Amino acid sequence: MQTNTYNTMAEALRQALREEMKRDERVILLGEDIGKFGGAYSITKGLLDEFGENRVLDTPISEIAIIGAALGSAISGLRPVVEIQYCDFLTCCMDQIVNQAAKTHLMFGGQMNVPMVIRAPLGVSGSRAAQHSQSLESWFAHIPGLKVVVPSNPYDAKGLLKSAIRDNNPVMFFEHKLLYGSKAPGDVGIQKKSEQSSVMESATDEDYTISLGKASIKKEGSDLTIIATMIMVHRCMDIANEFEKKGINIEIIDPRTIVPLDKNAILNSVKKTGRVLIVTEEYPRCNFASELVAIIVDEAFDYLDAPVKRINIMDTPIPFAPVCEKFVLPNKKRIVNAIEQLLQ
Amino acid sequence: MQTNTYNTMAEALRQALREEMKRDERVILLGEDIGKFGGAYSITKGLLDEFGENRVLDTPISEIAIIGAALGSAISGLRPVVEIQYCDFLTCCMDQIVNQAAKTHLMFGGQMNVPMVIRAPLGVSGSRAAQHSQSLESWFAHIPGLKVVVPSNPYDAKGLLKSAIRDNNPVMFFEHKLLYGSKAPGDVGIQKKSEQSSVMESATDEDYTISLGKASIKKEGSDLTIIATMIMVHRCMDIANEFEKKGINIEIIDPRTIVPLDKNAILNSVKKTGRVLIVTEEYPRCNFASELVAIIVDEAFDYLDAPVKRINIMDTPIPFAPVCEKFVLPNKKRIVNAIEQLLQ
Amino acid sequence: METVNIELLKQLYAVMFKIRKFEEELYSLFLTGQMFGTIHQCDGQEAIASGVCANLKKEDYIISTHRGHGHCIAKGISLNKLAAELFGKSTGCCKGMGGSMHIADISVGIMGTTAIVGAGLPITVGLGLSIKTRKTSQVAVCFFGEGASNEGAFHESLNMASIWKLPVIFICENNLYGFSTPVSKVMNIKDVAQRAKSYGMDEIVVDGNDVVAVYDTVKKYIDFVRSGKGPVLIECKTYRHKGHSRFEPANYRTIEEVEEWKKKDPVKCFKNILKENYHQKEEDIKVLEENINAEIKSAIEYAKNSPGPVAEESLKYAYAN
Amino acid sequence: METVNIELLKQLYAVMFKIRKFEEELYSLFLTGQMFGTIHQCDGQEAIASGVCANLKKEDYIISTHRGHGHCIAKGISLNKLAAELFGKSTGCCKGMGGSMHIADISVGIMGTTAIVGAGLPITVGLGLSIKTRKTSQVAVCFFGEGASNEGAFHESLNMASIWKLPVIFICENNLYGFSTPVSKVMNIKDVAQRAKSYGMDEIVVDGNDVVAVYDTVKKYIDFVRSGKGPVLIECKTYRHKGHSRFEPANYRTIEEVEEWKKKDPVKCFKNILKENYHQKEEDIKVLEENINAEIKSAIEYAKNSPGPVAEESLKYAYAN
Ligand SMILES: Cc1ncc(C[n+]2csc(CCOP(=O)(O)OP(=O)(O)O)c2C)c(N)n1
Ligand SMILES: Cc1ncc(C[n+]2csc(CCOP(=O)(O)OP(=O)(O)O)c2C)c(N)n1
Ligand SMILES: [Mg+2]
Ligand SMILES: [Mg+2]
Repeated sequence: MQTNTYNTMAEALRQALREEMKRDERVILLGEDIGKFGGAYSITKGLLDEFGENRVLDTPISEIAIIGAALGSAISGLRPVVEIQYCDFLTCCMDQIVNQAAKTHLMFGGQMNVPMVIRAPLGVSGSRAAQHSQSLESWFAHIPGLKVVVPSNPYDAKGLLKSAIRDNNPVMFFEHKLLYGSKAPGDVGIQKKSEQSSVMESATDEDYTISLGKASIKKEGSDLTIIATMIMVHRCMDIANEFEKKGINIEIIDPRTIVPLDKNAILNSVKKTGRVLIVTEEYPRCNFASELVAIIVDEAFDYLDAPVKRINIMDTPIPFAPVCEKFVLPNKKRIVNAIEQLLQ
Repeated sequence: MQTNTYNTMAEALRQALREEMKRDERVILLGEDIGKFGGAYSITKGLLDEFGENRVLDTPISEIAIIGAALGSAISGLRPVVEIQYCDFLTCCMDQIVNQAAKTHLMFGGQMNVPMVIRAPLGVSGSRAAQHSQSLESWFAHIPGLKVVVPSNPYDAKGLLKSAIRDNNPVMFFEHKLLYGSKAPGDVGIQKKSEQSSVMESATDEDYTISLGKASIKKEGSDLTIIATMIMVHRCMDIANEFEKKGINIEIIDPRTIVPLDKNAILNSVKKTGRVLIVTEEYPRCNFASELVAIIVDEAFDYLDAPVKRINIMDTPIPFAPVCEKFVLPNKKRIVNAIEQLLQ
Repeated sequence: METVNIELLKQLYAVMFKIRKFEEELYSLFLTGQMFGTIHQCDGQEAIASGVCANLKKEDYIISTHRGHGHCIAKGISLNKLAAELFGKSTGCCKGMGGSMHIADISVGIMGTTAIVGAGLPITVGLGLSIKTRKTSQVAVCFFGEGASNEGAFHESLNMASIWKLPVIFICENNLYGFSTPVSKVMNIKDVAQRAKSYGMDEIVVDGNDVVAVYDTVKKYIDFVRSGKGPVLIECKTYRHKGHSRFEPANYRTIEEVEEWKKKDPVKCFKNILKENYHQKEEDIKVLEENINAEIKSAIEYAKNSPGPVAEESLKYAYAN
Repeated sequence: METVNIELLKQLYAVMFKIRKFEEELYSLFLTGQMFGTIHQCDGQEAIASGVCANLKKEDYIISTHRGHGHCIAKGISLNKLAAELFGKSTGCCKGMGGSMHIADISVGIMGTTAIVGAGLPITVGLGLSIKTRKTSQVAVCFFGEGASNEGAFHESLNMASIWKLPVIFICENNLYGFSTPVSKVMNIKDVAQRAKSYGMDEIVVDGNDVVAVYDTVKKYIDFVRSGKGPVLIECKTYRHKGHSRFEPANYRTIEEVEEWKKKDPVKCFKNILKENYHQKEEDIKVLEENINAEIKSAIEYAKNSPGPVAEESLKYAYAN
């Protein structure tokens, strides 16, 4: 048997979809331009040809109906996977996700499962401006009944997406545009070499899954813990490698899923290092980073040698001009500053 | 001049609307059933008669268009105040609020202000079940460009609503159903006597405003700080009064607005007491409570004598059966337990 | 109804009567403080539930709204399970987790009632998609009010169902009001049904207080729908007798209007028809009614005497395994 | 056009030409890596922007979409401000904060372009409400694509505008595709305009590649709208020459289809008409074109040489004072 490797997250995600669609004929795909065109980021390219029109459905630009279609089919025997073209457009269908899908299992006393996945690209990707650059994962993490996945590399992405598809709950699966590593025919997913870092592990053909709720320690260290998600894992890795040369050992934890959350992995690391920095590309208030602070303070207070710090997007809608966009992001300068402060 | 007092939050809110509509003819009201009927909770009762159909608009059940109507009129000379019947229905119009209204000022380089207020009742109010009981304020606090108000009593509600209406930004104004203290013709806002507490200060006729971003210390104390919002202010007050008898002095801070946030008031209290409990009726993850923990840890770490604790709704959609509903709420038992733990 | 089927007619009546009596019973339970939460009652609209569901098989799906008791009864939910749910008991169809606005019983095809106006339509589209994909011969029926037809969800759902030719029947219960708001104030057209044209569908309006008319109309289209030729939208004109919810007095309606419609009471009128046109004897109908009354009484007793969930139980439903 | 107004015709042409050339210039700037972000171009659709906006006064409002450069040019934005915005400069109409998808210039009534499909319609309803409330004689125009007409926002907006008789003109640019998706795949009717009936409005379709037809159609209805008789929906059939965005090759369209539509190129065709039917001389048109070319060149230069915002500046726009 030939083994392939999938070096980009786009390929890995596509392979995960393909494997699960082969494995389980109840898996169907829904989304705008996902058929022949293969989706705005080419993730579903080729799947229409392989699985046919009954399994890969191009939809109208009707996000409410798309999620409803997924929910209705999920409670009646299918396992739909939806692509919403940008996470920002999830704002158009929040009721279906939050009031309907997330609550179905409870409201109806456990009669129905809701095995559906909503995939959506997120993040800043080069002057896409205020409505195409957001990272809204914490909104969904806020809502009981939803699971939330935030992969950082091809290997994880494949294993996590397969788990998400096999999960019996609605799962929000976010993909950072800059991590796709694929050139899309339309908008281009840019991948900067310097941000690939050693974490950019390739996916394989193997039928592996990664449990939702298992963090990954991307780098071991004893001086400081950085908890980061998605592209920030890579950015922090580069920085940690630089600090390594100066003799400072930073541990990097990628939670991989926000809900469920691998508290143990996080707390163990905190107990070891006593110093914590959290880096995510979310907006700065009421976010996953704050949730992590609250958990760490609650459960590992006595181990802390310094205040837990957060770095997020600054308090503003995301501006267009590149210099401003870069400024508001968790950039290298801000991260290095925070590390140095924490190590004082 | 005769002075009236407004003893319920419903009356206080109505009076705030009335005063601002008299003061500024650009203020208009939009919402479902808010005209003749006076709104699901009777807040706008009488205002149609007083101000006419051009100022008080009954809308179709079209939340997207309602918010759009407010936004479009806000950028072209009016100051709309919208009522969304339950905060849960905000899920139907998130794009207009979050991608449009919140970002207009930035996206267009400051050319337009967006002076609009969105009022919405929230909270558990007696077996309204999963889709009519949520408290979603932290979603909006997450979004740069929005302000978020969470009043706990008639006096504050009036002053804050007047400020919100005069503000040049989109303001989310949340009202806890159990605090209205008014019998509505349809669903009834129940007010339990025991939860009125001394904080239930009446509003007056005076043309006072309360600045957004000023917390209120509802009770002074030196042993422990409780930060609570809306109905939880009252619940905690009752409990604090009981502890007082045992010689334990609890300080209660009501932030009144989440964005902007009065950090100083909070940090000063924390520095005084060294022990903090946060009680809100939100869902338990990525919420305002976690934001407060993160801020306190970041800026007052050295003053903390114990881990900061949070009490929120439990990790579940809100169940219908009264015994379950009560169980998942931040109830007295949970709050007292946490206080005792913190004081150990 | 081409050939008269007396058994069917009696069945149509029995279902209407059951809904009416159940709603009346609930109302008095509420009045006397024996229930909690809120309810939205459907007295006056029973002919739609009865006429539509008489065309459905057990495995067919329905989705309903906040005003859903009638649809669930017509689709065959056990009154015990329904009443127990309304009382928040463990024996309820949803284990007491859902309550009046969130009824489901998948064993009889009730796939849920949702209290967000318009939100049921997209979900029904999904049921239709699932039927089409799984190639069964089911249909999925969505009940909703005329107020819901102003929601974006209505538009997106009818369009999607239409382009994919999904086996969905959209039943619009136009009771002339959405909460306090008369339809004439929020729509510039006479019939919601006219909106079907926007999706390449037929314009179908029926007297929603005439159970036979409703039955016949659905019957006329259901094979079309079942066979994958596409969805239909059927608007049923009707009126609710009570207020919007609980004790809401509905003062926004004139007494004359209410009286006018009460003359068209679907249950009373059809009882007369049964007697006059179809020669059913008062005493036979009485027996049928009495049986239903007994069933309702016993269901309420069952509900009252059932155990409630324990507090911690709620936590086990947040996520499925 | 009843009586021929040569100056107007030339103006209609000049605006179309300006849009075309501006878009072409941008394309080559993108090709050569001199710009960033993304753009959605409107080559092929210029007649709509030109024909609609020629009916508007400076104080009238427009709202547009991701594909909005043409509308803004036609409404009278200074090319300097527009180009500078696209380059993310401080001299841009939005100080470099918005970029291609978020253009506004309130000094000429451009109240914003939004990149969320369908989101402009509700906002335009609000502009209409404001006009009605403030009792001015403005109109508010909303441009959007046929793809947007499948969004819930479309439905809610047309309904609300209609019941309140707001002075809004909804211009649907039906360019046959929403991104890669042909309209026939996502709509079961021939014309988006048919949907107007759902709101008690007229069905109006016009050849969107014929600038005079567009001009005349809007002219015919604008007084109706201005005088508070209600909104209109005008569907303009057209075609985009380029891909959906940036370098997207639009392989989902056949070469034949593209060629067929290029024959109907609104700019070229109207130039011929100007020459043949209205006897304008090639050299006169050239002068006009040359002036426009110079204006564009100078705008691009202006943009390139303008100062950018400083990094910290973005923070000052999050909230208004
Ligand atoms: C999205 C949303 N908006 C508003 C409400 C509040 N609400 C509940 S029922 C109702 C009226 C619904 O009218 P209609 O659809 O005609 O149904 P009816 O109650 O007449 O059966 C309203 C406004 C809601 N539940 N959901
Ligand atoms: C709510 C939403 N869904 C999807 C998209 C992605 N998207 C951007 S433009 C577009 C196609 C729009 O088609 P149409 O409305 O016909 O306008 P056109 O691009 O043809 O001018 C899509 C799907 C979006 N921006 N917003
Ligand atoms: Mg109704
Ligand atoms: Mg289009």
